[in-house]
Amino acid sequence: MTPAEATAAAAAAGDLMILAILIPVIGAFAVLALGRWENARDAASLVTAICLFYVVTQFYPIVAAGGRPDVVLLDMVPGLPIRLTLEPLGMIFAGIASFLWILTTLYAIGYMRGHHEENQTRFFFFFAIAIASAIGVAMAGNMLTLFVFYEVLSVSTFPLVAHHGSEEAKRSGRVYLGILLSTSIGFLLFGMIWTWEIAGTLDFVPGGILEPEMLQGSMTAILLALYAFGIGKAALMPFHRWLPAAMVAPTPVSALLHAVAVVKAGVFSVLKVVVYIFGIDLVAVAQGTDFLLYVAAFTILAASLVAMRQNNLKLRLAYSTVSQLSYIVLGAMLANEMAATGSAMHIAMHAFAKITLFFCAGAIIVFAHKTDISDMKGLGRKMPVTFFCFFLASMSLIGLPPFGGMWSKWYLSLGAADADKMIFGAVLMLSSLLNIAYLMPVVLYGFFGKPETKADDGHHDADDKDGHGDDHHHAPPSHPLLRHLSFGRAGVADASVMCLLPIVLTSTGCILLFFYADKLRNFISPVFGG
Amino acid sequence: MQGIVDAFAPLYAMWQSFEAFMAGPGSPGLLGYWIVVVLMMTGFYIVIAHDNLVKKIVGLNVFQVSVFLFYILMAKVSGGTAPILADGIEKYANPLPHVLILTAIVVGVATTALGLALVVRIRNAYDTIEDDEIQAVEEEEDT
Amino acid sequence: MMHRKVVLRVVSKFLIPPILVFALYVQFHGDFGPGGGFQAGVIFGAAFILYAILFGVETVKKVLPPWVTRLLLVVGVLTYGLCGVAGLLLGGNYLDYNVLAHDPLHGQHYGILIVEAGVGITVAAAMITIFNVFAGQTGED
Amino acid sequence: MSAIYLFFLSLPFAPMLEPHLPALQVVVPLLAAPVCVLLRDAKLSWLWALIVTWISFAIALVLLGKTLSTGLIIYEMGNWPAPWGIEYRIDAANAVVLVIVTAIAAVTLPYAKASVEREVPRPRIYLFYLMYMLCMTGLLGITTTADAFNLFVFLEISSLSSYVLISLGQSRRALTASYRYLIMGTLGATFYIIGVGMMYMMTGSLNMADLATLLPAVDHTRTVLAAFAFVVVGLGLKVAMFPLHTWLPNAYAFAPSAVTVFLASTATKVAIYALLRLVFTVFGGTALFDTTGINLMLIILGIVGMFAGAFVAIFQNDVKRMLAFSSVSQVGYMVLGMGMATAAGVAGSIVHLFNHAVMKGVAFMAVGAMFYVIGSVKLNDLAGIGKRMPVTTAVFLVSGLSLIGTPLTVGFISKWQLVVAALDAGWWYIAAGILLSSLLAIAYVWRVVEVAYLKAPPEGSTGRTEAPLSMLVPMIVLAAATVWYGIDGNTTLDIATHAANALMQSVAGGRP
Amino acid sequence: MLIMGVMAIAIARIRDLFAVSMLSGIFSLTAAAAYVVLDAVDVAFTEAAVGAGISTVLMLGTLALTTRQEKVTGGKSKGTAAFFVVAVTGAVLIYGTFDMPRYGDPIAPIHHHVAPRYLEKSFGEVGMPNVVTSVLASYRSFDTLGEVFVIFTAATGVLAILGRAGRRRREDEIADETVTARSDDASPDKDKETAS
Repeated sequence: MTPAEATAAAAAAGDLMILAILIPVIGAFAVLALGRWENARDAASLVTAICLFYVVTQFYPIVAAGGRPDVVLLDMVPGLPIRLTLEPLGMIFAGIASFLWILTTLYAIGYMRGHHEENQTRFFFFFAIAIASAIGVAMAGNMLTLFVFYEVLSVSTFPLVAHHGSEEAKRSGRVYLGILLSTSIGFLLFGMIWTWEIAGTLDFVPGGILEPEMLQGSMTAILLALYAFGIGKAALMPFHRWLPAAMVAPTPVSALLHAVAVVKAGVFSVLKVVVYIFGIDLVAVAQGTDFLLYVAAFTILAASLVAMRQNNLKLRLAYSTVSQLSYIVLGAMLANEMAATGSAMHIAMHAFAKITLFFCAGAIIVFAHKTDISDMKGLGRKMPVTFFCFFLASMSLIGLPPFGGMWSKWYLSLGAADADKMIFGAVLMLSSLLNIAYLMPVVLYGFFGKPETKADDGHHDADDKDGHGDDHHHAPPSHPLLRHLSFGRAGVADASVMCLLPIVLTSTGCILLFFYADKLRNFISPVFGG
Repeated sequence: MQGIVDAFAPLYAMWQSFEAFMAGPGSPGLLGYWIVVVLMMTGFYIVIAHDNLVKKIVGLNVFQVSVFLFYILMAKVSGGTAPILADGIEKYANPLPHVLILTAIVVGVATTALGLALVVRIRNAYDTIEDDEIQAVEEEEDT
Repeated sequence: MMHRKVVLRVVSKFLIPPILVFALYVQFHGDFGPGGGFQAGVIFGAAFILYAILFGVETVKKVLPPWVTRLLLVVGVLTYGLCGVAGLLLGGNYLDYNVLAHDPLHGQHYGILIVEAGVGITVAAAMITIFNVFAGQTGED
Repeated sequence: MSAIYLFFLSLPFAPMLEPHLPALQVVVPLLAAPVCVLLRDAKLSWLWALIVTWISFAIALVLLGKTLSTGLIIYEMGNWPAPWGIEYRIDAANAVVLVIVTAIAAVTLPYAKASVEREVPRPRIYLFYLMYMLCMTGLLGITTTADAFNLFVFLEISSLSSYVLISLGQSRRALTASYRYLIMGTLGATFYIIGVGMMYMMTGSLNMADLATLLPAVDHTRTVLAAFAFVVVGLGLKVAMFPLHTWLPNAYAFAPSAVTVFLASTATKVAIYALLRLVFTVFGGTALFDTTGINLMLIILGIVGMFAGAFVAIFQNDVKRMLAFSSVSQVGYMVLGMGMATAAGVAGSIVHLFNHAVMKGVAFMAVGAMFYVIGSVKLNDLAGIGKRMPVTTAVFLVSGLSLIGTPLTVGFISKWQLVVAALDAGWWYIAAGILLSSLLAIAYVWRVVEVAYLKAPPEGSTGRTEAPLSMLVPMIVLAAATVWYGIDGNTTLDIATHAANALMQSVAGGRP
Repeated sequence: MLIMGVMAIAIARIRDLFAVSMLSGIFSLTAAAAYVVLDAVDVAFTEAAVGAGISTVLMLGTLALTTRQEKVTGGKSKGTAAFFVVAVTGAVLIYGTFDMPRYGDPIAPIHHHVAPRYLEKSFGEVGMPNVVTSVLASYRSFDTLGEVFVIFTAATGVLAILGRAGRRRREDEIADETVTARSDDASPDKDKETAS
């Protein structure tokens, strides 16, 4: 596609963006309407996910050729419309979110049924709304629009987090929403209105809308801090507490939302702000912004250390996410082309790796009823596929070839070198070591640990004895289809196909990303290079 | 109507001497207002300091009547008469405050009537018309 | 039950008609001297209240049943209001009396007369209503 | 039916009546109200009130359209020219308030029918609607009049009728709440007339526009200063401005549901408008602004009210009371916007006037519906209400989010405008204060949400029991407005800016 | 006026509510006298009829229904706080008086802006010798309309609050209110609750 054609196509694609956001919304209501018929409802979810992904792929050639689909809806406040624009960063985010949604839906159907969750209709309803808002964040054409969808995302995920309705879920839900809303209203909105006050616009403009002469003294640093902390979804310390808290949610939520959609919406927003509101040049030269780098670096290391101490697998992964998100923030704050490219790539790399890890964690919960790592000794032999995929994803996260994670770390390190701040390169190295330290034990336990038959795992010993997770009283897959497809026969008792298929696909994705990283880089380079 | 006015003649004489004092040299000419302020504040004090619901309303009345007095005071013109046009009279009091106060008096009595009606109902519901006792009962209800 | 107040009752029987007359005088004399609808209404109402105090509320209610006072209440208010509407329909602004008659002065006169009548009726009815309600509360303690 | 027939019959007269709309706005409901006494029937008087309020609403809309296109409308009562007679002046500012009042009144009435039948003894229902109409008329009168004393008269009509309305609540505490409101309200009104008296004393006029031109000449006098203080305190009582808000929580908590909806959405709003009108239009041209530091005072009171109200709301167990305290907090925003004394700030105040009327209306309607169905609005009794009354609870959630100020709801638009105004004026800490106080709103709204959705319904509750449709539809309409004007804030902000400019015309030195 | 001052303080001090009511009536009467000497005959007339008459009757009626004696309470702190509020308010008022036109001063602004027209032209424009009536019923008749509605509101309001409907004698009321047959959905229990 030539640039001219792309421009023409982009003009035509404006309305398609509205459709892209509407599809999941419509899907959500279809789910609600079909709530009484389980199969139809779940099918609706799946169909919606596929439709959405199809629509999103339609944008790829346009954006790749330099087209920027743009549509302006009504003014929300005078001079500030709801506006959708799609550029490469958003394209990546939207693509990842919509693609992984398909897999997650598949996985969620298996998981929710396998786990006998209540209120499944509500679950799928809000899930779809959350995706709609994630797509909205991806396609936001100005800061206001981004903020709107960001908030909808926060609110719509609350019912998912507090899904179980237990005391713990309620407490976590409180922490979750409390932090996310507080930071976004207290800081992000404030920074945003301030920016509007200074610049008179909130559109995302390549090169940024804030000019150095508009900001005196430490204004840049203050504003940037308002954004960085205000976007609580980026989980910079000390506003990271919501992410571990969100782990009480059913695992598909943790997988897609708290490894991909929600958290990525956070770092994506940070990246967008740095690139399109400030402009990386401004951030690079501004005084006083360094401390944010240190905050990010501290978060990377501290969260990794905390992760090592977690025995609960999902919590460990959550802290790992906190740490990984700060890579992206760090890259954005380093403010040069290499680092920013690394950040953008890490959004994709981490998404695939982390969702795999969560899928695996979920599969272990459903089919082996294990949440604690110390209980997983020898489980790898029972669930080989799951644990193998876990291993692959871990490698990607650590940053070893031939996995996608390698490239993002590579660019981030280059960026640190470019910025003459090698200390952050060192931080990245150190954190990779920590990654190994907290991820590898799981794999090692799984494959080489000796299963403890009795001892410390109280009410779960029945599982270990008969070894048939899916035959156990509180976990038989209710659906006949699942029962047929699961390998509940011999010593191998891996998860059902419904769960395994997504796991395998995402972990394959981690590998593919290694080989197609260049394409990704070319795709986003216009954002930073010009 | 002159009859009524005449009935107040002794008072009127008193008033004239008082007026002479207020308007006289060395007097700020504001004494009337000051007295009114004291009256108002007495009424106001009754309203906020007393617990008895009827007394509050009496206080409100005193407060309002004093405010009316304030308006009427300002309408007065030395040497004028009531604003009923008659030949040969040049100076009249300002009629507007009178009109306003007529309205305000009505409002006052309306408020009093409603307030008292509420007091009767409160008495039936709580068996007391002392505010502090009612509050004590309500606090108990709250906890 | 009020045997011992014979004097009072007799005196008041003589007093009440003059009070009513006086009320009417005040009502229509308001243009020239002090007085007007409001004062007249109060006096009118007072006459009935006096009557009620001495002869009991029920007796008054026989003369003036509650529905009559209620009706008067509304009639009074509407007299005033609709007089304004009349001005409006006759081409003036709301409450413009000049248009009520060919001569503006006459118009004003009519207007004020009607309006004062409205005030008088309302006030008298209101006073009687309020008193009746209060007086009808007996026997609570 | 006959009313509809009459309506069509009167259509040919419409052009003739058109110049009289400002008067009709008040006169129609005023004269229609007593008719209820003649009807003496619950259903008929409801129907009558419904027709009248909708006609008023239509008039208000026409007036708003006219003022936006042609500007100021002046109407002289009895054809007496301004300082001598009483004058109605309608500009964008009061047209907006008229629309708010009549719209809320019109939407609340269908809702009121069922709830009033349950909460008010039947023989008194016709009086209820009588009072309702009188209250609305009083508010409309306050809004339209351009005469300082006439304002007092209508203030009293609305106050007296609202005392009665509140006292009709079921609980005996409605009586004491009403009584306390009566005492405070009368004190406020008396303070107000003391202030007006002083102004009159110094200028010889009662007409607001006239006062505005005359006051600057005497603005150095101590009398005018005292007058200013009394007017602000007097109206501040009606506004429920912190710390003069003590009457409000109980009055709202114990009044019949429909009354709470109506009063919460309109009464304080109209008082705010009156305060705006006097502070800016009447005193705007004087030097008092700078010498008294009134704006700083308002800002401080606004902020304190914002936080104190929200903070106390968190600890309430009765949802109605919680929302009442939230009203105190929200009034703080409006006072704050006023205190900024800039066009943007006042626009923020006015837009919040509208927005808060809508969202609080929704909230109280939802709570009223819960009360209708389960007979209590104590937090403990609302367990699992999200399952039992899904629509009502969803509607409550919308208004709750709006109270917090999340985007896509009207609360966000208000907050946006106020923060922009604060930053415009260079007060970033005020902007921060506004945002921080909305965090407190999260706390109290979420207490309800958790109970409603995450607690199991009590044993023996019977499945779904929604409120009747007549209550649901108005609720949903207002909730839709909450969302619609949250997305399209342009319309409301635009009108609010017009209104603010109209109010600020006489403000000294053409403040920005 | 000094008499009024004494009476006001007496009202504040005396605990017998009957005496207080009577005093407040006399207070109004004295105020009426003051209005007469201040040339406000209309107002005096009204105040005498209303303040001294109707209000007192209502107060006594209320007392008959409630209690005659005010309880002696030790609310010292409340008194102090109230005194403080009152003192501040009074101080503001007194402060405000200093720039007021002198009592009876014919050149005060109020006598020169709006009022002259009433006095000079009302006879030609309205045709009434009593200017107060002219202003009341014509120039500012809208105020008076409002006033009439205030009293109307009060009367109907008292009906709503105290009216027989829903009270102990509700049954008789229902008997003569044939139009408003009770519907079934309003539970009688709730009505009783309101009444008690």
